[in-house]
Amino acid sequence: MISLTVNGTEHRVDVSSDMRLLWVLRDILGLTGTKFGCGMSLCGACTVHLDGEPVRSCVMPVSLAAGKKITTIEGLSTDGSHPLQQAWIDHQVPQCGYCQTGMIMSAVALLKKKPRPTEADINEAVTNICRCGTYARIRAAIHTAARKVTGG
Amino acid sequence: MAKARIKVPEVVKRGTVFEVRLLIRHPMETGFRYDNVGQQIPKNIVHTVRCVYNGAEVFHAKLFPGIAANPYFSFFTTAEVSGELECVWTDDAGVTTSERVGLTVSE
Amino acid sequence: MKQIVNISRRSFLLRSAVVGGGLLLEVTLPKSSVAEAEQASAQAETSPEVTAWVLIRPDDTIIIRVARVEMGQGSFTGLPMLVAEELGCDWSKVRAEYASTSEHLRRNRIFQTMLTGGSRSIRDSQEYLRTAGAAARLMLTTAAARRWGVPGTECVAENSLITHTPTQRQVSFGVVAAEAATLDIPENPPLKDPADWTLLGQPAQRFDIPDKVTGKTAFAIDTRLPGMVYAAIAQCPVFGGSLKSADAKKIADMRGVVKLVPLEDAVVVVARESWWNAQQALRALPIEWDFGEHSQVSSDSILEFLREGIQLEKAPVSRQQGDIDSAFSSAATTIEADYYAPYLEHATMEPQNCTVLYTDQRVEVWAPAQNSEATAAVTAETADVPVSRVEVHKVHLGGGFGRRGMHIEFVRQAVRVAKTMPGTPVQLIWSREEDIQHGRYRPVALVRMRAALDAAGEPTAWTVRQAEQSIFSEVRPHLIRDGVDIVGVRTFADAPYAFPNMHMEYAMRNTHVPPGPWRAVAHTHNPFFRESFIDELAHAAGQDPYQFRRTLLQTPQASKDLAILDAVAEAAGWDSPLPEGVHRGIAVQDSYGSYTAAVIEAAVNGEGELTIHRVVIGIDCGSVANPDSVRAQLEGSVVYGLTAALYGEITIKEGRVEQSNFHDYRMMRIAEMPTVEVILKPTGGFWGGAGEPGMAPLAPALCNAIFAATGKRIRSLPLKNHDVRPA
Amino acid sequence: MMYARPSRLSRRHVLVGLLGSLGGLLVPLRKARSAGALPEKLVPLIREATGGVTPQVGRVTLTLPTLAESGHSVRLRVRVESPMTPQAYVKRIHIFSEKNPRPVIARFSLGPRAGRAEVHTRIRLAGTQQVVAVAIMNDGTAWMARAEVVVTAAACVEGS
Repeated sequence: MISLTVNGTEHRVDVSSDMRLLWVLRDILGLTGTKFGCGMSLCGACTVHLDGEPVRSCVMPVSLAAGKKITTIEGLSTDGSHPLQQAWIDHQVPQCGYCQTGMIMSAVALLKKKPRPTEADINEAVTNICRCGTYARIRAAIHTAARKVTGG
Repeated sequence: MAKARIKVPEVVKRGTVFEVRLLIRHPMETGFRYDNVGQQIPKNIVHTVRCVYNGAEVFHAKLFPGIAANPYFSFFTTAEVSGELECVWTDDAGVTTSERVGLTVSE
Repeated sequence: MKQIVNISRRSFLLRSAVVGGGLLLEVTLPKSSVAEAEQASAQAETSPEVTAWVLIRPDDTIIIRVARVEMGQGSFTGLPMLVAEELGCDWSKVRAEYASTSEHLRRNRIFQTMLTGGSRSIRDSQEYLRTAGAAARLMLTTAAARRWGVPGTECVAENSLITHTPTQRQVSFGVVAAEAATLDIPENPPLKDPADWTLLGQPAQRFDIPDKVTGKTAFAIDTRLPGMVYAAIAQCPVFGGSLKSADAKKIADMRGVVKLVPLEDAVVVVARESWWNAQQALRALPIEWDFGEHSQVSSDSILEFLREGIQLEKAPVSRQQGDIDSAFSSAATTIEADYYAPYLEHATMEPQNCTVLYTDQRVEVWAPAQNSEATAAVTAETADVPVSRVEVHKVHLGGGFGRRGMHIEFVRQAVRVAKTMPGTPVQLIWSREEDIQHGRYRPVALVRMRAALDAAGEPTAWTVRQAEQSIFSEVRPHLIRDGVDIVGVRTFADAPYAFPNMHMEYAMRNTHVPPGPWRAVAHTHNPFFRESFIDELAHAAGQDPYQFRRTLLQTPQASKDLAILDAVAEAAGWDSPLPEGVHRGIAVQDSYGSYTAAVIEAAVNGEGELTIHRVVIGIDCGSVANPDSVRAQLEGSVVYGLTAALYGEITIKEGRVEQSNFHDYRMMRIAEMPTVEVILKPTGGFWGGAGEPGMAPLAPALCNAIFAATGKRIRSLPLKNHDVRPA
Repeated sequence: MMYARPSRLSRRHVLVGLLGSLGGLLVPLRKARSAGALPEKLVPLIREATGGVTPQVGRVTLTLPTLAESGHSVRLRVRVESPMTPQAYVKRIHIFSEKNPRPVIARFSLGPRAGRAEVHTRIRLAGTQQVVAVAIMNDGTAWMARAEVVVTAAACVEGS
């Protein structure tokens, strides 16, 4: 049994310790907002927060997440009211939308560290892949959310 | 690989109608397809199928390229006496092939 | 354990059956369905179906059905806009809902087609959807007029309210919807003049976006059913090979393993609890393949094969005009060049997957497929059941790009597995490696072009020899005419340029690598070839590449190409000075009924590092439903198209694909995103596509900019293989 | 009613079709599906097959799936109501395609010994179209049935 705290709720899961966190979230806990894209930490569709740090859950053994605070897109807000989610809607960012939950989780982690990120900060922090090519709007949405939150 | 498969019931009661299933292995080249280098593949289809039951024709089909590759047919005939069912087919290359199956008719 | 179970469509199907026919139900329905039908009947009372496309509730909520699938292009919103414009409803009360595939089939294909592809969703359905909206509006105003006992012509509908003009009496759509639903559907209701549109042509917020930012959107891969098991698949690495054996005993004791299902060319491991278990077991499974006859094929051998096609003395003719021989013999300058483009894989972010529940009564399917009728057909054929027993659950797709239109083998595989376990839902997921190594690839192509210029630098002749794999010779042989793949020759055979003499030939060269329609199909590599070569001619003639194109586009047939070229050149400031080291390239192309052009500004430094500063891309797609969606499609095309130009390459070694994941099949990321300016120039009077046309001008505009910057002419893609240090 | 009804199915048909599918009565819908004019190009071919006799709709049941994926191999079953006696039997069954490059698909010859006038086969269909079966009886009368099959294989390419 492994104890996990996901979005503030404690879960005890009976899985092998090397099972990747992504699959525990998706298949055991039914939290399907976190996506499988590559399985090799390359695309970022599976991004969640571990004690506030963005991690690629597709390569993270669940045992390493035990005892830490895990936040998934479902834990960001219950109603899409997080400033980044709002900015994502305002800028009509998603196309197919499959990568966007991971994108948002990367952006949330960025804004925590750098409330007014530069272009270079965004380039460094948001390395997720979007095949629909929504990057320009992602960039704009991050700046909008940053301005709103920091009151600028 | 067998050139064809004929399926009939193991034993049929005399006077009953039974199903014959015939599967022929043949590409049924339509003449509309192209090979890897864009050359049209010549038409070669099975154009005629006949089935003879103890010498009497019980099924005859004239076929065109609209029949799928590995032509399959199922049809019916009436059991009379034990003997042999023979299917014969000919393709555009002039090749005639046949396949037989024994048939046991009970009283 | 939390279960997220997709809502069953069963009640929805019955709902439409009982409209106007409640009496018959009691005697006809099987007993088990009566309770459900009663419940559905209650719903039907509250959601009358005015037409198949429009349901209106008493609270004035309007439900507009969508037959095509949302895969990012925005048609889940754009299609309802077409209906709503003519319906005269309050857009804020409109909700979109997928039209059920089984209901569609039972009702004689009432929703026309469910295919999503070819940049066709809006342009092919705009007329019947606008007509459907207008018909529903007439039925609503007629119902209101009857209620008031006044002529229908005195009633108008706007903002979901019907007004009797002389008396100013009003009634809302929701109040008269049930009556309207009993009326006959008018056949040719008048449509609005586009000048009077209030919704179409205005940017609208997309219906699907709010749930996509919270993770609530359930893609096919997110289907969760009680008791579901997971399946992982390994397909024979060499195309055309087959499975010899797989030793199930070796994985029998691994966690969760339920069974192994061998297929002709693949093996599937089924496991409980998680796809992780299935995939781990699959990795541990000893598999023996029969690689078949193609295990020696390589990218080099394929290139040799294409060269043979170039060197053939003659090949089937795709275009002939004038006399090229005399034009070449009197030419002052002759230019000849060979161009090459590699295989490309789609790499949809949502990998191929399919969930199937097979029972004796019916087969339910959740799949990320671009045509739900095809999903139903494949399911019925594979499960060997009548299509009336198949229920396809429609879901948004995590990308499509042509990968999942004609080729939905993952559905066939999942049905095969599920049929071995009746009553147990099975979710098959391909790993990213399977996705990249078992795609349906954009075909390889090698093209030789020659052109003649006279002493004044005027182009007099153009020849093209394409040696190319045909996408359609196997799957749609009727698209091959006299040896010419009529799709593969587009861009050349229909080029708008006014060369007085032209001769074009097509040498089909099909390999064992499975080809497929990749976003924009022929209109990705062919525009790269053509528009780069035109650039070569301009330079050979000593002319400005933009002006050179203008000269060749002075015919009535080319007027829209010319107009969009001019619009983009103007927006980009073609003649304005650029910062030191920055250079421009330009290209134009019509495709999918639309006209696009692009100007790209790029710089190459001494180390050969390329920076793309600015992309100006313009489109004339005639008419526009949701301009923000068209804009987004062009922005997205820039990324998809430039990713291919910069990095995109699938290579073959020992008969198999060498790339396997995003580390060796690289994608553009946000750091590489240039500034993009989208110019929308809809000139009206026609409807063109938007999802694919933006792809065409990108690679050539970029390579033409690189030539301007470095003097190096890029004749093969991707750019990562080239040293672009200035000569 | 104010407006003429278009080619759309009547509600009654739809209703019957829907209920039918629940209760196993598929017949009305199948009829609805095959409604519409006989493809023009088949008319002379059918006339030739029947020796000039105009076939009547009925006695022939033609079963094809509503949907086919690729059209490469589509199951077809044709059955003709006939006692199959030396006095009254089916002589031939012709299968025609509306849109294949060759409209004649097959011609089956039967006789009273068949006992049952029923043939199954698998056909090719180049796109969504009608398939027509015409049965010629020994008394010279001709009967026919039609079915529409939607072939779903489609690309991002048709047209422009």
